Amino acid sequence: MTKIVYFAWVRERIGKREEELELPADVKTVADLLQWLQGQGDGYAHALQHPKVIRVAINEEHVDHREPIAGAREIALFPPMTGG
Amino acid sequence: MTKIVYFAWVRERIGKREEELELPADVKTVADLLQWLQGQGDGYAHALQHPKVIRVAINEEHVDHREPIAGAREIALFPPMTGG
Amino acid sequence: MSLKPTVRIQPDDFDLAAEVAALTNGRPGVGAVVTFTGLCRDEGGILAALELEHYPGMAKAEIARIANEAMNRWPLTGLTAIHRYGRIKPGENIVLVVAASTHRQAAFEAASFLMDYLKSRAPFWKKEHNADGSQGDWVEAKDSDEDAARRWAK
Amino acid sequence: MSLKPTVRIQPDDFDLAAEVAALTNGRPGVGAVVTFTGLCRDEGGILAALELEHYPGMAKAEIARIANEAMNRWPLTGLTAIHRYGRIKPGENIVLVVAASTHRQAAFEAASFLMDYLKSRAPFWKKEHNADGSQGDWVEAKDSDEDAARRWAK
Repeated sequence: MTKIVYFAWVRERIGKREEELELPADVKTVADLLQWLQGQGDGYAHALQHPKVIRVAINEEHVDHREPIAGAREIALFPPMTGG
Repeated sequence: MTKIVYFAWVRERIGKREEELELPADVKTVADLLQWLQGQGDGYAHALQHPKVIRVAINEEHVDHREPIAGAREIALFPPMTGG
Repeated sequence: MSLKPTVRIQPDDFDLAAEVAALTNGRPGVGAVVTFTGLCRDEGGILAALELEHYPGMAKAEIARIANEAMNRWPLTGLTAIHRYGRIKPGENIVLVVAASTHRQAAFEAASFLMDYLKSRAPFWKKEHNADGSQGDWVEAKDSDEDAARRWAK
Repeated sequence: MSLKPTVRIQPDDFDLAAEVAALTNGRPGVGAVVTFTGLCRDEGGILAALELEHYPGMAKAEIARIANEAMNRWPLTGLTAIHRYGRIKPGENIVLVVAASTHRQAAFEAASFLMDYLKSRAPFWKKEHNADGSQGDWVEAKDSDEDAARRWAK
């Protein structure tokens, strides 16, 4: 099981803050995960329809979409940040 | 008569804060004034021995050494500034 | 003199003068302090508040990473970053950066660098609440902020 | 919202928080405030104080000229410059610049510009008083400050 957390409009569209998911064995990278999640329901499809804009952190550090997710404790998906 | 004011080590070397001077008719520019003042005593010679470093303001505005001094109400001579 | 940056993520307001004093009191080698305060704008009166969402586990660690990079790049004597979250009204503070150094250029550059990276790397998101009570939008990230961060790439 | 910069030349200390409040209170369009505070350094303990001499007739007018140029070059909502004179001890404030704007880049650049010009154009001179009681020197102008001012030439 992998903990996935969502923020901002990704969270709103998916309709939950976080969940524990059993990922299929062929979901090996961040890009794989985003593609797989899009098939999990309308909310996911809406949130992730433009996967290139989705920012990702694994274990609380920024990663790019080629990053392997094996061993990830927590994967966070969110829009481009607007802090400061 | 023209009022001349001195600051910082120019003031210390000349030994006065300000004076009213009757300038000869051939002292037409800032450069002329600096050269003429150097002949007015040891303090002046010491203060103005490197005229290029002396900064000048006429009527409280920075000017360069080619500036004519005709009509000047107040001429200030001072070292490079070290404010801020 | 501590060379560890101070980073705080908090709902409450901060005290600019107190944060500057913390980097200068008893440190007579400090010659220059630059502060940046980011405030919530009312956008011409249409905005009632911003709701700042953040990623608690990551926000402090990520800002500390950026702050440590600034400490490594510039000869600073102190560096503080405070970012608020929660509901913030127009005129209220959102973010504070304080950079102290012996000389001014380092303080200016480090504060500017830290702000540029906070904008595009710190996990915060702003949602608008409109003054007319209508549902507001999530603030969109600006390309200019990405570009601003990129100019510091070595 | 006044677009006239505030310039003060005074022997007394200034209040950073009050000066920032003066440029932000009741002005909900302000999104960014950058401050620069210049302090007297102890130079490793050898300095007892700096004596700041200035040209009273010219100092305020010259700083106002520089501040007005900054207001013309950047989209600022407010700009304040305060320069002290007289005897100032290590750890005490010498100069304050506050620049407020809708966006951060203008505030950073205007504050940095104003400081660079203050250093090389404002008629102030610093004399050192040594901690051991000996006669100190006049602080020498630095080429790096001239260069810093020159980088803003258009």
